[in-house]
Amino acid sequence: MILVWLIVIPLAAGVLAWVVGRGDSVWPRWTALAAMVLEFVLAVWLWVDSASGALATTKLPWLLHARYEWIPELGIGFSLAMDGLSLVLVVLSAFLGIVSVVCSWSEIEEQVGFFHFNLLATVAGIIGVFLATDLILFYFFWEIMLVPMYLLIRIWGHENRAYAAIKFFLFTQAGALAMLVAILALYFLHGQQTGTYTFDYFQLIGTTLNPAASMLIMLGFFAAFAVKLPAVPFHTWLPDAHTEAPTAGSVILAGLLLKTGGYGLIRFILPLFPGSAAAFANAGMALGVVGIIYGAILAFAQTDLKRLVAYTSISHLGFVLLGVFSFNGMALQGAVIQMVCHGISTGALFVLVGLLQERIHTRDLDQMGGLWSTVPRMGGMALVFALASLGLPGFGNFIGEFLVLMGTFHTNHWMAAVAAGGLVLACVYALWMMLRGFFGAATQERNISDLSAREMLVMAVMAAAIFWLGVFPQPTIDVTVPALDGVRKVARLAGEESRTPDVAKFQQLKTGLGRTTKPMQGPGENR
Amino acid sequence: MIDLLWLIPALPFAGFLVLILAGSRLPRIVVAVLGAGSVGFSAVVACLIGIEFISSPLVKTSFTRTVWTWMSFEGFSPSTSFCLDSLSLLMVLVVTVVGFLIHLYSVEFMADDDAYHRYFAYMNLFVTAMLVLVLADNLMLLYLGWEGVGLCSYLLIGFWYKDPVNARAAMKAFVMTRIGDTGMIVGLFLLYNSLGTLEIHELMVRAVRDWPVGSVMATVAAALLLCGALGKSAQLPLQTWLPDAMAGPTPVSALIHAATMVTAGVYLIARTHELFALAPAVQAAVAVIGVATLLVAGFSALAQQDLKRVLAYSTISQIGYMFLALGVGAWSAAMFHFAIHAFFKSLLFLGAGAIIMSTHHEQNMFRLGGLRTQLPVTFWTFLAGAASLAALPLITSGFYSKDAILWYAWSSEKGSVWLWLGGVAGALLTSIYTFRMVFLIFFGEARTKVYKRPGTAMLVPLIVLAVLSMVAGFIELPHTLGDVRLFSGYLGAVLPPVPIPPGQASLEGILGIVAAAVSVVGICLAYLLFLKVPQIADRAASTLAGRALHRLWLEGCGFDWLYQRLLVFPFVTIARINRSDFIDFFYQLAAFLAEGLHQGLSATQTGRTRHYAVGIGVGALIIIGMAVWL
Amino acid sequence: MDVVFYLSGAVAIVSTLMVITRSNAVHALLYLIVSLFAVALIFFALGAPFAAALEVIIYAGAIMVLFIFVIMMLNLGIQTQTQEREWLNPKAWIGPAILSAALVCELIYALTLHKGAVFAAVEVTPKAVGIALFGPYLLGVELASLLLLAGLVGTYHLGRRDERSAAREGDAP
Amino acid sequence: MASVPMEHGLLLAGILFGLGFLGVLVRRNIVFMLMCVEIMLNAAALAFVAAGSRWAQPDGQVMFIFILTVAAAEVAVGLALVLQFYRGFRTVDMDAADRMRG
Repeated sequence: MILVWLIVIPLAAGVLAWVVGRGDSVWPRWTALAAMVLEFVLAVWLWVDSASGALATTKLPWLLHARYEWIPELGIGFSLAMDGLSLVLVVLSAFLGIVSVVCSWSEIEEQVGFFHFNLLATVAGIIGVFLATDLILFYFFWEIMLVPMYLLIRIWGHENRAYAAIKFFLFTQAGALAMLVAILALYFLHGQQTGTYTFDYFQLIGTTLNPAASMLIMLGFFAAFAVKLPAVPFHTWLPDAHTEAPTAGSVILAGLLLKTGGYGLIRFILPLFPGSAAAFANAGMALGVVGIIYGAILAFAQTDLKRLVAYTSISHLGFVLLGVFSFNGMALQGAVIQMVCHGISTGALFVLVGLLQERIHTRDLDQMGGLWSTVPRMGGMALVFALASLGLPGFGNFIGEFLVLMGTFHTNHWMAAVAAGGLVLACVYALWMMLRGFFGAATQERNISDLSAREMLVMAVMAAAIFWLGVFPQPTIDVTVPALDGVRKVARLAGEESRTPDVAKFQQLKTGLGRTTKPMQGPGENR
Repeated sequence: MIDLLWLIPALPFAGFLVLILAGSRLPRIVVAVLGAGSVGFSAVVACLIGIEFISSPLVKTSFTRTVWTWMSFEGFSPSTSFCLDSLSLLMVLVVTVVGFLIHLYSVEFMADDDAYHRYFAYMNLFVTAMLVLVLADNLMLLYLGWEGVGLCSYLLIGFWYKDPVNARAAMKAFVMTRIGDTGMIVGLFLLYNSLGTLEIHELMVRAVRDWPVGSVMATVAAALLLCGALGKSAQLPLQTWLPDAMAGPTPVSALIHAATMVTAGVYLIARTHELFALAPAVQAAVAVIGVATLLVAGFSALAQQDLKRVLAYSTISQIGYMFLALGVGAWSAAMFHFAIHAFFKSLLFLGAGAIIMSTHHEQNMFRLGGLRTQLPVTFWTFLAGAASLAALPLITSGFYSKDAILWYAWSSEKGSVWLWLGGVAGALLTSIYTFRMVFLIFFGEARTKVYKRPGTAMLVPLIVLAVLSMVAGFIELPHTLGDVRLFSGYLGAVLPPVPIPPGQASLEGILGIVAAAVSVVGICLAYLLFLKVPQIADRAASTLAGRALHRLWLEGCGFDWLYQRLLVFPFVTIARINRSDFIDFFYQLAAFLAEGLHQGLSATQTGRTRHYAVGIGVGALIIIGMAVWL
Repeated sequence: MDVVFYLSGAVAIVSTLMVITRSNAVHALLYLIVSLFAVALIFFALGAPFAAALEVIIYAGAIMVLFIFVIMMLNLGIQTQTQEREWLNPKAWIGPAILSAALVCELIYALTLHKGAVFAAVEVTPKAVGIALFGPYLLGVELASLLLLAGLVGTYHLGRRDERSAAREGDAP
Repeated sequence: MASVPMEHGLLLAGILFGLGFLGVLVRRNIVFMLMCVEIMLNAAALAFVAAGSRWAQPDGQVMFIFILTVAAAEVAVGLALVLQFYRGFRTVDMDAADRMRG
């Protein structure tokens, strides 16, 4: 039941904010903030509970499971479940939800109620995506988060918002439709084989597909996730959408919406189609590496600060793609940590850009320069998150990138070596951003205020979070290990299956996904 | 006491936290006390621990203390553990003691700066990171410190950020070292993937057990680690960032870009010397790179006009000597030179800082001169440092450390005459450019006014370091001069002695004399060329070849020029051209086609009923035609 | 009776041609009535007297009267006729003529594919038609009545002058 | 009763239809266009009757009656539209009503 609450709280609060927001702009903010804090407390409480083992169910690694009938005639259920992976991402969602409400406190002044409705509806949709274990429900939430996001960009965005919003919508929708077709194909193939037509994730995991069909269906899913992630060459919606979105929109977009792509890869592609995913692994990894390098080069070339940050997202999420398709436990773990850390670090950078734009009314790097002397606290915070984003050890991003690369190196030396080149490029763009924006002589006399206490609090909390993830990543690792374990088991076996077709054992393992909690052997012993 | 090992890096870190969070609200004196005091305390703790460690049986092995486990899963569990052995103790002592002296110096040097607290915060963070680097017991933690010192170097080079040149120099330094670091991190992946651990001691044991000498894996792994070392230690081909790094405050150059951080590469190779011993090809490369670097940097130093740039090239060159020593397997000689170099080079930088401060930021040597009488303490201490750098025989530490390296370059199994010749040529260059500097600054006629004289806080570190540069060398003397082996004996537990083929021992005396002679000759040449009859030098420099050579050396042998054209320019150009992302072009094309189709189709919507009727008619024509003929 | 068929067929074609070429609406309407009469005759010749009667009464009678009313209400003057002549220049004819000709040729070709057998038309009495109408086609009849009702309401609604257009008309000279 | 091939009846219907169609295409006067539509409807009705008489079945005439109904309704509504059109545009030129142009 608590899972339902996790979705209902933001949604209900959003409606409430809309209602109280008619002609009033203070109450919606407080309503939204209260809801997000409640959500966050709830999620953290679940985390603490899971760490103490209070949530241990018979169906490990699933911590919670809720299933209600929805459309039984078609085998569609309102089925939610939470494991460590979802838990971490839900906590992140609530955290960034709070951040985005706070950071739009003074930025948004029109239609405040409706704005918060859209914001909270997006968050609700995202949390739904992280929890849904029925494919139609998953698709449902996938679409739910799309429309309010579209409105956020369309109504409260910057100069070129109409273009960006429609581009975002078209790209995402195209991917989502491919996924819908794939879901239906999977549904019918499963139904033909077993006689039970269902969209239930746990039942569909056991489907045996012939390689060609499996590959096609997997590509359908992959299309949706690759667009969302975004993988090069499906990334071009992202810079536009990020640049034009309001700050809160960018935070949600970068921090959470992109994570649904990575989450989908781990939750659906690997367990449902391990064989095809293994066959696709090299292509997937190559896409990841290309994304890392290409995103970084483009980030360097930008003159619009927000666009620069947007391209860094492409580079960072290349690591996620690489980690997922390298079929290695360490890399998979790294991908999850990278997702969380990217959410925080890039979210923080977007908040900073937003605050800067509020003050100097431009995002153009050519018109900045020398800002450090004017706004030293802002410069310091920008430096912290620039360093986090270039993967400096001590920050969470380093752990993510390090694990991804280390795991990938085990699978494919060259991919890892080339991807490591992305670290140099990350350094180039991050420092370039600092150089152009904050160092040097002030280009013009500006009379602007430094970060206020409210803004400083947000930034400090985010900095603390990213630092905590870099120095004590163990709690995050512990909670996600059991969840990823099952995925790894299936994934590794699929890699071997291509040589020795031990289908029976494979099937047995697949259906028992996640019931194993035995730690995997390290790549060192696996030589 | 030794259980408080974690306190050594923790103290400066605490200083950093307090200063960065609350520094702007603290009075300057508190900032100074906190900044210098935290490092001073750390130095005291380090000395106490050092005494206890050396007097205990642990000195033959090592002492490890885990603070917390960084992360742990799938058997990969790098922890935040500090490991103390004789090598890391040496580094810790040098870092904290020299670090403290430089902090003390900075209290006065930076007194007028607006961002006083920021300076000390960065400096404390640097000391922390450097200590983590040297104390780390696994390569991942070492990498943390490694990047941490790089970060502080970046922050401090760009400390006076208002000048974009400084900020660019900072970025250049970070990016260039990062290139090396990326090679190193791939090396870490390779090591973990093949040997299953990153814990340094265990790693070396497994490497020796699993890999035969000269095996491909060992070679590749060593080469990758070498990449990191080259970047950090500013060796060929990644040396060009260091001269530009002089944009930072002078004490920063002394601490980071002379004494400690740039020698991290030397430390890394010494730390993993077993691995390098397994890869003779890479080790040979280390020696060759060392020689090449020391020559290139030596020539470049000859032509510089900026005082600090001479010192920067000299640092590169001296680290080249350390690499040469590492390359021939003389591990402890390298570390010996590192320690002595830390003393005399930081002394020289601090002296330079004193000169620069006294003359209102005049760094051009040709506009200085005759300062001997005006700044006597600075002169004598600077002279001590210069003598040590030029390896003035018998009385300076620099002579003993450099002599040891030259001797091993000849006599070691891995050494050769060519390496020795290169080293000797470098020694000649060193003493020429060093005393060129001395003569130009302190002798001749006075060309600038002295505005203020350094105070106690600046002079004390100068004197202490001058004493150290003179006497520290006597703990390790060659056979011919007393045969003291305190230093190499102390490091013997970690770093094995150099295997010397029989029959070479008799040469040691002769080679020592040659080295000494070269040094003296260099000083005399400098006297002749730059003080007595500068016309010779001028005339040589004004010939066509002379001008070209001068230009080449002034530009650091053209590496910057080359990189600018070969790497930076193409990268920036490609990035700029592709700013609007050519992939988006394809989507734009699709959108454009859809738009065109839309335009075309909507043009058929004329709004005229008769035209629609034509459409119906044509449609009927076609459909009936299909029904009839198909 | 064959002669009647072909003769009235020819009359129908000619008078229809006149309809589409006249510039005066009343003339055209009269030719249309002629054409409808001719078609009524053809119906009669084909043995469908009931249809022929309806053609004359409803088409040529009722519907054409509606046209006349409208033409009278519009009260188009002489300039309309000159304008009609301008519009009917040969250039305007070419395209439509080719298209229509192609369509007709195609129809003719399709119809001549099978050599139709000659048959004697048998009269289908109004009684038979009535039985069919209120037998199997009852639903159609009901629908037709609905359609007429809808037409009635629609016409009433459309034909009403609302205030705005009345005002505009009042302003016009 | 006449004894002609059904095809001749249909042929006549086709020609009339084509003429009506030609009229719709050529005329710009909305009243003429309506007349031509009537011609086309009538031609269709003729085709039904011709076919019905070929097999001596009443269905052709039934369809004729339906077409008649449709034509009556269409003319009533259409002429009302003509009046409105004329009020709105002060012309009977159908091409004036091109506000739906794309």
